Amino acid sequence: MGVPVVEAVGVTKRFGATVALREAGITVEAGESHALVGRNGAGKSTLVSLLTGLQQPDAGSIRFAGEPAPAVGDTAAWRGKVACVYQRSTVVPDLTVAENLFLNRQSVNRQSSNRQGGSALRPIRWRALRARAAELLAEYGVDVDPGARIARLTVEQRQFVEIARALSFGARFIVLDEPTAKLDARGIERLFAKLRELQAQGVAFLFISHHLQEVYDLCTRVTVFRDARHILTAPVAELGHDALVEAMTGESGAPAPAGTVGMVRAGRSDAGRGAALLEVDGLTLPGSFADVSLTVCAGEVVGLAGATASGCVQLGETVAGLHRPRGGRIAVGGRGLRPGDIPAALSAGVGFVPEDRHLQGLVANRSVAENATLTVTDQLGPYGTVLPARTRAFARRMIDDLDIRTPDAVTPVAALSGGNQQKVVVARALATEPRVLVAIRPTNGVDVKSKEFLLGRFRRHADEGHAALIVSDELDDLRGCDRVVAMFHGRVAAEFPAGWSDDQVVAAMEGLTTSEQHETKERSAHGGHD
Amino acid sequence: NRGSSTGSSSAAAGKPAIGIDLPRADSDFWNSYAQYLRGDISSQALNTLPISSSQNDITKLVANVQVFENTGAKAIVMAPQDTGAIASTLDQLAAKNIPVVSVDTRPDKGKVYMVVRADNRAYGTKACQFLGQQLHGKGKVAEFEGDLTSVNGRDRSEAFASCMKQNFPGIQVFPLTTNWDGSVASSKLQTTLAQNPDLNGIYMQAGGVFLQPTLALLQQKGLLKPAGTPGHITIISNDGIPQEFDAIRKGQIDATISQPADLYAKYALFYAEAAAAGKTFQPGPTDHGSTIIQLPNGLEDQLPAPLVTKANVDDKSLWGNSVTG
Amino acid sequence: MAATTDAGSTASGAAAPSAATATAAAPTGRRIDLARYRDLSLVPVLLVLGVIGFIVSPAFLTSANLLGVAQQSTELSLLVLGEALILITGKMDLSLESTIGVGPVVAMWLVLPSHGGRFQGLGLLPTWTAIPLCLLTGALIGAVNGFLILKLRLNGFIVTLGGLTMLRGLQVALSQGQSIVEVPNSFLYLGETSWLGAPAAVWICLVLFAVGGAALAWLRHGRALYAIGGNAEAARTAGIRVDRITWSVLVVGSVLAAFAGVLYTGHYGSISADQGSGWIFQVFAATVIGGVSLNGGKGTLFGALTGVLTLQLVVNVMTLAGVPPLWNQFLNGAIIIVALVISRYASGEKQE
Amino acid sequence: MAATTDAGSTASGAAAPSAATATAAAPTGRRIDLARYRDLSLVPVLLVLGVIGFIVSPAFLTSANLLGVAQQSTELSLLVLGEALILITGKMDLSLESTIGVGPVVAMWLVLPSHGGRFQGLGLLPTWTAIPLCLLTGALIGAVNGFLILKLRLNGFIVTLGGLTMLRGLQVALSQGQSIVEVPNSFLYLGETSWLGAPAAVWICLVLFAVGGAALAWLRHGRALYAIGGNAEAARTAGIRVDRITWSVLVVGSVLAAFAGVLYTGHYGSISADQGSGWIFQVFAATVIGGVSLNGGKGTLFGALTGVLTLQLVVNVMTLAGVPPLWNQFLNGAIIIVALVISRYASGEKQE
Ligand SMILES: Nc1ncnc2c1ncn2[C@@H]1O[C@H](COP(=O)(O)OP(=O)(O)OP(=O)(O)O)[C@@H](O)[C@H]1O
Ligand SMILES: Nc1ncnc2c1ncn2[C@@H]1O[C@H](COP(=O)(O)OP(=O)(O)OP(=O)(O)O)[C@@H](O)[C@H]1O
Ligand SMILES: [Mg+2]
Ligand SMILES: [Mg+2]
Repeated sequence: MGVPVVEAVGVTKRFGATVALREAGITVEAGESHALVGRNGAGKSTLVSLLTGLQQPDAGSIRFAGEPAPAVGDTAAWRGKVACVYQRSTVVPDLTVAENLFLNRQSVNRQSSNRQGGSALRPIRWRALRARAAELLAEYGVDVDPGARIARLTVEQRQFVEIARALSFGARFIVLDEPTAKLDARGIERLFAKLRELQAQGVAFLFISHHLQEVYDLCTRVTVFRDARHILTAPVAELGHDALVEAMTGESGAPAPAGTVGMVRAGRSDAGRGAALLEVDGLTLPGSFADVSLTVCAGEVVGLAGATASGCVQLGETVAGLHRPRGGRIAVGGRGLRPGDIPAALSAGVGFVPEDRHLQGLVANRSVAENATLTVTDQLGPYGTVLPARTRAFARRMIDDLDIRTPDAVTPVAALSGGNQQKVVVARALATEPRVLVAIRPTNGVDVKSKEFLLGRFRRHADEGHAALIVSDELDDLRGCDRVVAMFHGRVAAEFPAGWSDDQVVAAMEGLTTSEQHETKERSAHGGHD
Repeated sequence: NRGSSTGSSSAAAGKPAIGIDLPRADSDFWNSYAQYLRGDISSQALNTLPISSSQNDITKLVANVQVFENTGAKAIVMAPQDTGAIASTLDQLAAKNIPVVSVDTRPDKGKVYMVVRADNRAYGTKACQFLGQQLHGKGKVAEFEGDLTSVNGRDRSEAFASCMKQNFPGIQVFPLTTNWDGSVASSKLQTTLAQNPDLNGIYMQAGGVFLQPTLALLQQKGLLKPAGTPGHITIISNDGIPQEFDAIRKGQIDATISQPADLYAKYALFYAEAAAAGKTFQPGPTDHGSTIIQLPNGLEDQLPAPLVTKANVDDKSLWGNSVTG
Repeated sequence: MAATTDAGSTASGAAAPSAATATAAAPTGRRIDLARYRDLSLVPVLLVLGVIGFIVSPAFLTSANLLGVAQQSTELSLLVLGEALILITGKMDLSLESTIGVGPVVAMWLVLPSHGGRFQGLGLLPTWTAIPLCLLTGALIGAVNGFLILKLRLNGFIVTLGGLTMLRGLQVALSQGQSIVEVPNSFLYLGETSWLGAPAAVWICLVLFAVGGAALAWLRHGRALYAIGGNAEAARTAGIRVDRITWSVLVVGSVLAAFAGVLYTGHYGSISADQGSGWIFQVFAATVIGGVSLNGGKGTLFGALTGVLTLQLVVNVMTLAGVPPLWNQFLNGAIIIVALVISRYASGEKQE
Repeated sequence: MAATTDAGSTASGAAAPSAATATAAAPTGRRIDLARYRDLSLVPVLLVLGVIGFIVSPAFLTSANLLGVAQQSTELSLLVLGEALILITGKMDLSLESTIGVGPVVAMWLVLPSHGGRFQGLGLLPTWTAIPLCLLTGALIGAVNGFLILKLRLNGFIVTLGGLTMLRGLQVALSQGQSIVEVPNSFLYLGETSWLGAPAAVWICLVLFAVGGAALAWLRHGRALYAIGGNAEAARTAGIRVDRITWSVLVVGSVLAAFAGVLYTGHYGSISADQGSGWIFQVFAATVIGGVSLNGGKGTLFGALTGVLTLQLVVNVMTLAGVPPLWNQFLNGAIIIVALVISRYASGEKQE
């Protein structure tokens, strides 16, 4: 195979007391597409920051094509060797799409468009830049005005801008850290098509994802990290799903893989349903959804499926009081909710897991305990006081309950890995013991085991006589639901009782109400392998 | 610069300690005052505590005074630029029998042993009279006021305004507030000149701040004609710093009122010594050509503030002609 | 921003927690997390200043001197208290520096008789209402600031900068630029009296700081300030009434500033027309070197208080040391920078 | 700060394109992105002021008056130019207000003879080096600020606040608190001369703003400022040398301030000891009402320039209108707030 494009040997990285990587290593051969998997906090993103020159390893060495890596800080040299789609957003929100795509190489002309920089004095030709940006975006089927500010784009469009930018450097080695987490099915399809095209040209990838199916679809070899260590590297074909999960978790006889999460719901039937806890009646939010009605009963977990533009996220947010609807009614336990009033929704018993944990879910510099108890500060002491002892006790309970991996309850939540941060947001929502839990993409960025765990937790919450509404476009999230309501373009398109097939739901989400569609194969494969 | 605090030589050891606070370090006038103080302290071998500066901030002044109190001052010389907010401090010092000499400003309330100052109202009136006579009672005059919250500025403005109204109703006055800032004065004068190209006179309440910016502006506008030539703008300034005298000699400005920095320093120390020694004074004329008047809260020695024109600008007795450095 | 702490990490490395095993997390608890003590980072600075003061002059460690420093700190510290609350909530209010002056002036204007004294008021209300009126003026100013910032969504920094100029102008206009000396005794009392051998103002400040600190630490609405300052949107989705609380904080800050005006008036015996002028820089300096972040969500009142004391002690020690007036300001600035450096290394944390 | 969603913004959110449905993307293109025009938001304010000025006095629209306003704006506008660059990069520098004074004083101290004049320099260097020395002093100050902020990771606001005090103190100490009147002619020339009927300083400022604006609009390194201010981490990953560029910007800002000091000296004929004192508020006001964000990454030099002109025109119109001195400051503040409101509604954008 020749020299590997990148080789990290014995790298160690510490953050204070936390060892994020301990003598770990990875080797990516030229032209190979290599998967890196591991549970939340296993050290994947840390490895990425070392491989792309953002941080310096405490020990160990990194070589590109046999040569030592450039000095940290010489970013230009790094960009020539490796491009990266980072897990956290690296766009500048107030600049245009075109400029973000060609940041720091705006004035380079087409012939040498791969390189960094260019003459510092060559003026930028904006029209040409926009044209090039439009071309580049067209390759990914993303239709946005290159002159629009990034801040006005959807999360998914932003992600495509990041992907397009990384891939356009022309590097021979590209790192993608959970690139699919923010994409919907079609987006993933387009991304994979593009990646395969580049792969055919001999570009090597390091691909990180918590969707193991994607690993099987795209990659040839896989490396597993666990507890900051390298566990194994093997050809994908030789490693079955169970073996892979076992390597990640370190638990043999790994139970329920992703596809069988639904098993948790063993033996439920309509007979178990109680009174209607959440009633949505003719709800309308202009521009998002119109005349939506929906009921969730006690003991029930209902899935709300829909693509980005379906309005299902806004529906969930409206129930939680984030938006004031134009018409219609929301009732919890029979009592009408004051529209657009979050505290009212909260006190009526609505718990809410917001879509974007960084933006809406977490106060990054405050402790895990404080974040987890943010919604229940009225229960932590008499007369409006918040007693530290009770806060800590409460937080410890949530930490145990949700299996949050954190050094301790007073650690700032920013120091947790992405998946564990997500669990803190879930903890915050469950803390109020809500009668109705509204969770938007609750397993965003969470590893397989934790995903299973969280979904099981929602089920348990319902079993305790509450109701849960899970808004998601990931079939894995919906598999455990008693019912799935699919939305398309702001309307309820269909409703499926338990036992639905992937094809049906995907078709409904894409606005195809007939179920004989074949083109949806890809999506269903993505969701429900095994 | 050092050495301000080293007046306490062996000769000074037995003398009562005097605490001195300077109101600010960034103005020409007060720096001259500080220089005279230092000169007098060393020539008379006085015992002074380290000299402090309150940077035009009354709270710093009070803090500094408190330090004087705690380090054994027998008399205090200060120049409170805020004449109201010093009241309770004066009461406090009076309770401890520490006499206070206030330089340049007259505290509104609270006991003072002696106020050493020239009469700021007289400045305004003198300036008004000078301009009125030069302009023969008609024309347009711009007036650079200081900060509206400064007593001295206010006294000058009020006296100037009432004198103008009474004696020279034919003169139109444009009062311009400047916060004692030369660039603000310059820009407002520029605007006033655009509106009234026929401006005849300027009264600036502080030469140290306004002189150079004004001259620079007039120069640029071609309006800096020597006194006596047609189109000359009659200018009277206030302070008596050497630069003003130079300008008078060159005919750029016509007059200034010499605010006697040397006498301020000399008599501030004189009265502080006398106070520490327990002497008392009575209202009435003094031996140095001034008058002591009775105030509700103490005495005030009103030092003479001569009008300086081309005629007497070379008078050696004017402090502006003898300033060192 | 990234809180990298490296001291001792090697030693603890072996026992370091693994992300996958919860029990392994324990060692972190034992290590001293310096970042948590950023509120104490000025304590070494204060100690250094104390030692210098002691060396420089025997008068430094007398109770008269130290109580003097404490009393001189009172008015500034109330502004700092208000500003710290506002900054923690993620806002800014520059107009506090004018509120300290305009509050008392408005009160006097309403209660003092329209003839007789040098200052002519309206004489609308009885004299005893002076303090309530002053506080009310403060509340009104805070409410207007809140309206402009929260309802009209104007930039807080600039709105309150405009407010600063306008209110100072209002004060000059109402008082005609003069100090108001004939202030009713009720208004002077708090600022000039002593309780138990220390100025009443010092006690009052201590109580207010303690109350504020306790509220931030143990009250629901107090804790909400950190959440709002840290991430307002996350606070909102957690059911915190962000706008309402922010508005209250702005009002409280202005009321504190107006109250500082009451103490100031009693302390210095009159209401001067430029009362508080130029203080806002000091307020920010004290608050920020005390560990409160300009970006919101961080800091404590205790830290802010050490900030005030640091600034005041610097002035006190410099006066005692007899620094030549010409070098006074230079040293003052230099010491602030040195204090920053000490506190940065004492807390081990980068300041953002 | 808080991105509160109401019905209106949701509507646009939902109408926003989804990548999945290509056709839905169109609306973004068609809707007018008002935020792009925030730099023009003061233009209506300037027009209103112009009309008022025209009504108030016939002298307003004379070239003498307008050129006067332009000239009075020069020094402030250079500070604003520097501060705008620094703010766009996401930093702050308060010490510019002292640099404008200390730069010239240091230069004079080095070139003026040690005896003869009232001000005693060292006379180390020939007179013609005065301007280069002044600029060099500025560069040095910027470099030190950069060191403290970028290497020691101190908080920029407070470091430069300390720097402001220290440098002002240095100026007072070096100049012994006096104005320096005997300034070499080479140093005065630029500030006092006229080219083509307008003050040279006005031309110089226009050129500098044009050069700066062009660099920000069309040069890679200029665009890097927006990237750094908007998201420093993203800029770093894009290969921009964040620290190096930020440092350069701090140096450029201070050099501009020192150069403003040269113009100031020529304009006002001497170096006064409190040159520039208190200007930093004006600098921030002008920059921010001109549309530059205090949080970095937003704004243009053109906007900042309109900010300066607005502030200066307000003073000009008030002087022409003969506003009573007592109400001057009040009106000034009130007008700033009104201008903010107008520009907020003209740009249609919330100010954060
Ligand atoms: N800057 C940092 N400071 C402190 N701890 C950190 C830092 N960065 C990472 N860590 C810690 O290092 C460990 C590894 O984190 P990393 O982000 O690499 O995990 P990951 O494998 O990418 O997880 P995820 O799947 O959730 O994204 C975690 O325990 C995390 O808390
Ligand atoms: N200020 C910080 N202090 C400690 N650790 C940090 C800090 N900032 C980032 N990290 C670490 O960097 C890693 C990556 O951060 P990031 O926020 O991208 O988490 P993420 O999962 O994994 O985010 P997302 O999946 O939502 O994009 C995390 O493991 C986190 O622990
Ligand atoms: Mg990660
Ligand atoms: Mg993650």
